[in-house]
Amino acid sequence: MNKITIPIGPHHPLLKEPLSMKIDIAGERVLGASLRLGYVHRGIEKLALERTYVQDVHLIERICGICSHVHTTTFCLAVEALLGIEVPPRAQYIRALMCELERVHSHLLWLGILAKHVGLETVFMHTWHDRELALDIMEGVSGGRVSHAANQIGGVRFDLSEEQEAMIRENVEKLKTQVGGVLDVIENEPALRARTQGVAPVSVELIKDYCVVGPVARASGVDIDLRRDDPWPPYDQLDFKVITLPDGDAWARTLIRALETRESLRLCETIMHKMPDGPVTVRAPRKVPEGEVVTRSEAPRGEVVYYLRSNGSDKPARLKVRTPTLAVLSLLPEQLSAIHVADIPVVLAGIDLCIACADR
Amino acid sequence: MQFIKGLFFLLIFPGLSFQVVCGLAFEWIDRKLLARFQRRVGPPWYQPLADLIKLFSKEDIMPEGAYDLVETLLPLISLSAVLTAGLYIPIAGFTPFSFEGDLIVIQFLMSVPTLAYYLAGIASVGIYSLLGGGRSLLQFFSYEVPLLITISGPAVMAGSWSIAEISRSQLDQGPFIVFQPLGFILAVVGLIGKLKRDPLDIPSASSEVVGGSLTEFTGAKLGFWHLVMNIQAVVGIFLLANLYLGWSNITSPLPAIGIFVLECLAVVVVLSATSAVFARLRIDQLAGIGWKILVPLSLLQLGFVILMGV
Amino acid sequence: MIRKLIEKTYRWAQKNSLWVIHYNTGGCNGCDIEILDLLTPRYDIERLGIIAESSPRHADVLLCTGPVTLQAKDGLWQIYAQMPSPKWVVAVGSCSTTGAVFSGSDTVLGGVDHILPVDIYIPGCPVRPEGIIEGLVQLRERIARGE
Amino acid sequence: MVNEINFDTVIAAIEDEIGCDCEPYGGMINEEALRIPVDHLQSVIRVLRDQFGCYHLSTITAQERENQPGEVELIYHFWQGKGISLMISVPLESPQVESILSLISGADFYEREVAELYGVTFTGREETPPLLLPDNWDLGPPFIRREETDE
Repeated sequence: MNKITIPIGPHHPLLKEPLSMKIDIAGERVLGASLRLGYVHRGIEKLALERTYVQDVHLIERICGICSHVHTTTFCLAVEALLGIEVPPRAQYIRALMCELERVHSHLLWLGILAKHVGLETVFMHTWHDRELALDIMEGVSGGRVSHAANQIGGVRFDLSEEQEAMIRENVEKLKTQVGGVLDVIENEPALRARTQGVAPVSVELIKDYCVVGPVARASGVDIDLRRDDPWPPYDQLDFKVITLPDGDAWARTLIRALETRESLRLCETIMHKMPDGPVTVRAPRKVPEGEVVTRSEAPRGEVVYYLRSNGSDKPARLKVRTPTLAVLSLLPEQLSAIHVADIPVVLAGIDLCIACADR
Repeated sequence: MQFIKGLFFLLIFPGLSFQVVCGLAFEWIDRKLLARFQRRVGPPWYQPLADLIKLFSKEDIMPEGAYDLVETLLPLISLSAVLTAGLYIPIAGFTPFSFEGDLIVIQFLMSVPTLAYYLAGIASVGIYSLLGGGRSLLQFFSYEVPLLITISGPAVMAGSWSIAEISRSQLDQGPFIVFQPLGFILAVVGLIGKLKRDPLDIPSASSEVVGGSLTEFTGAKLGFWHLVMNIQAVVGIFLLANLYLGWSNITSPLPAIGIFVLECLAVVVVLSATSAVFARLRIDQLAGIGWKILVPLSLLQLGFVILMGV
Repeated sequence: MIRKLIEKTYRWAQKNSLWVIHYNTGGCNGCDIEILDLLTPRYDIERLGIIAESSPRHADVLLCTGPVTLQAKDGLWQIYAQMPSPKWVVAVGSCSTTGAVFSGSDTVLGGVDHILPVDIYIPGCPVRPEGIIEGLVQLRERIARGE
Repeated sequence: MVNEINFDTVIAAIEDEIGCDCEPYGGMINEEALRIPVDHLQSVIRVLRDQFGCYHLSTITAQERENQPGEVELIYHFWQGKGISLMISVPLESPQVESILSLISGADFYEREVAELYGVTFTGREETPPLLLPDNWDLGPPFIRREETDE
């Protein structure tokens, strides 16, 4: 069988963002793949060194449009650790609430796109219609649908009034019922299972060897979740279930995200229930004393790592961002070998790529 | 006089303009229904017309290295094939050209666009067109055989190969869908495969092969291809309405037309519903289902019809 | 006289049937998900006759998002060249309009108008779906007027 | 649940493995940092992985410190319940580090990124095309170009 190479080029309906892949196939079987990133590399780590900490919060928010809040939260945690200031508990709870809402909206977005690539246009439309509720909450609270500018060094930029809290509770309730609908589509829709069951299984050794994080690792049975293992403040007082599935194929990766969405919604409720009163922010000096810090948090796609070094001025000396998609991407060529050509969309969508995160 | 009558039949009534109007109406109803299934509003009524005219107004780009004469002729050939197929189908009982065996001719003419689709894939030398063309042939074998077998079911029951005869014989025996419900379902699946519609749109799946064979087509040629797809759908629906839902030629013309329109709308609703609900199968899964499930079922159905008829 | 009539119907058809293709040249995908939001039930641009197409050959309007990075530059030019004329370019979001927060980086060129002739600029970071619809409606009126 | 590691036992195990003593670097908040000589990198990682089951390499940070001119510092961030980092420094003129791809295949993208942005060459792995920088990039590693950035 002659070997031909399909270029999944910078522009392809399968990819929302530019990524070029060379997939060599023989007949209908895929042999291997090679990746080329860099189309979205804006040199953010270098740009961050030329701006003050306050300006950096806005720059960091534009690393990735879907998980922008997790990035700013981790960055602010790093700076606050260097400054040694204590963020008021209410601000921590609001940060956790926005993180969980962002996980809901990111997972629902991804579930819709996977359904779109498998041919289920209707599920894509309904999932994204439900996702609008999550965006309504975030817009009602922070004014921004996608990037919310919620964080500032020392706390959060807004407070929750009575009506806003009522609106959040009501919308979260509505979201729970609608996500239930999406869940039973995924669990007992025969065609979706036929397309994803047993496709590109990933073993635990592979996950550990490639240091994969997030839902992809949990779908193969590796039980890591930074919200429980290395929590920042509000998460240690909240109890929630970390879901892992044994078989680790494309269907497990689909189901785990749906289950995590429901778990996040339950977490939103407990956060709203335990939300303390008090101030929302504390004054933070402009100059950060010298020091280094590493902070980690759980983005919708996995572990985000921030390394920050300051030299006493109001500009960072070195900032290193490691986003989860970079870890998951190194597994892609491994996953793509020995699958069916028609399975490429399912595998590619299965990893929930966020190239803007990976390229920085 | 005969010539003018023939010209009228050819160009106006069951011929070109009637089928184009039906094709555009079908596309609008289909997209509107699909949108309503997805809680959306859907396009305005004149949308298919606007799409068609816009495509004709676009510039015509040919990828260098492609065989442009072949690429311009293919859509025209398949358009003429589908239009002639539409001539033989009785519309609400009225059929100017009908002869013994026109069911077979229609089946052949309806398969010409699929082969033209494959040749278009080869002619426009892109990687995605090659893939799309190859897949359309792979899919052709898995739905065409069961379709032919199930279509011959009503022919056996009516004892004749002319569609007009088949639909007229349903007067005394009652509509064949009552006797052959399984046949109707298999015919719908075959039609979906032939039209490359949603559950079986593997050759033109945008996420795998971008545009299938039509990736390189622009402007007027693409417009013709869309027209071919629509008219092929309309002819297929008329065929199913005549073979299985025979109520339309019971009484005098006026209520017959009303019933015929209702039958066609029913088939369209069935098509749109299946395209909204089902996911796209993999090409090997489709081939597996085609030969392991569809063919035995259609043989079973045919055997049952023959036994019952004798 | 006939020529004017044909011209008018062409313009009417192009106004009512805009086929859109979207290409991200380095943005943070905030605007991209808002563009995808347009297809969903709440905003539903199909009622304006606008469909998202996957092949540049079938498209009339190129929606660009993100500041043009050096690596994505020639990909952008290839797509624009593949589209049959008459074609239009819409710069969606502040990044593709001026390079916004990423301007000044060594690997970023800036706005899309460094490379392509842009018809409509839609500011916003990220731009709201209503903003994109407003931009597309203005593009339709401009087509109807015949620019 | 991920088992917590006691950092002192780690230092003890590493020291008797590679012979020379390595002093912990206390300056990093939330992480236990350890400065180790360059050529012992592979054996230390093997110790961490086999004896303590610490397999998860979060990332590799490359940087230049003002108080150590002419040196590029690489920090390997591991994670096992809490962060553990190994710090090595290489001369700026000819930065050479042995690749750990054979031990941890997940380090591939991190090494290629550091190679491009800081010009560090990783020995023991095949040459790979650029990962993040554009194809026609001829201005050298962005973080090292001192003269351009000051203008």
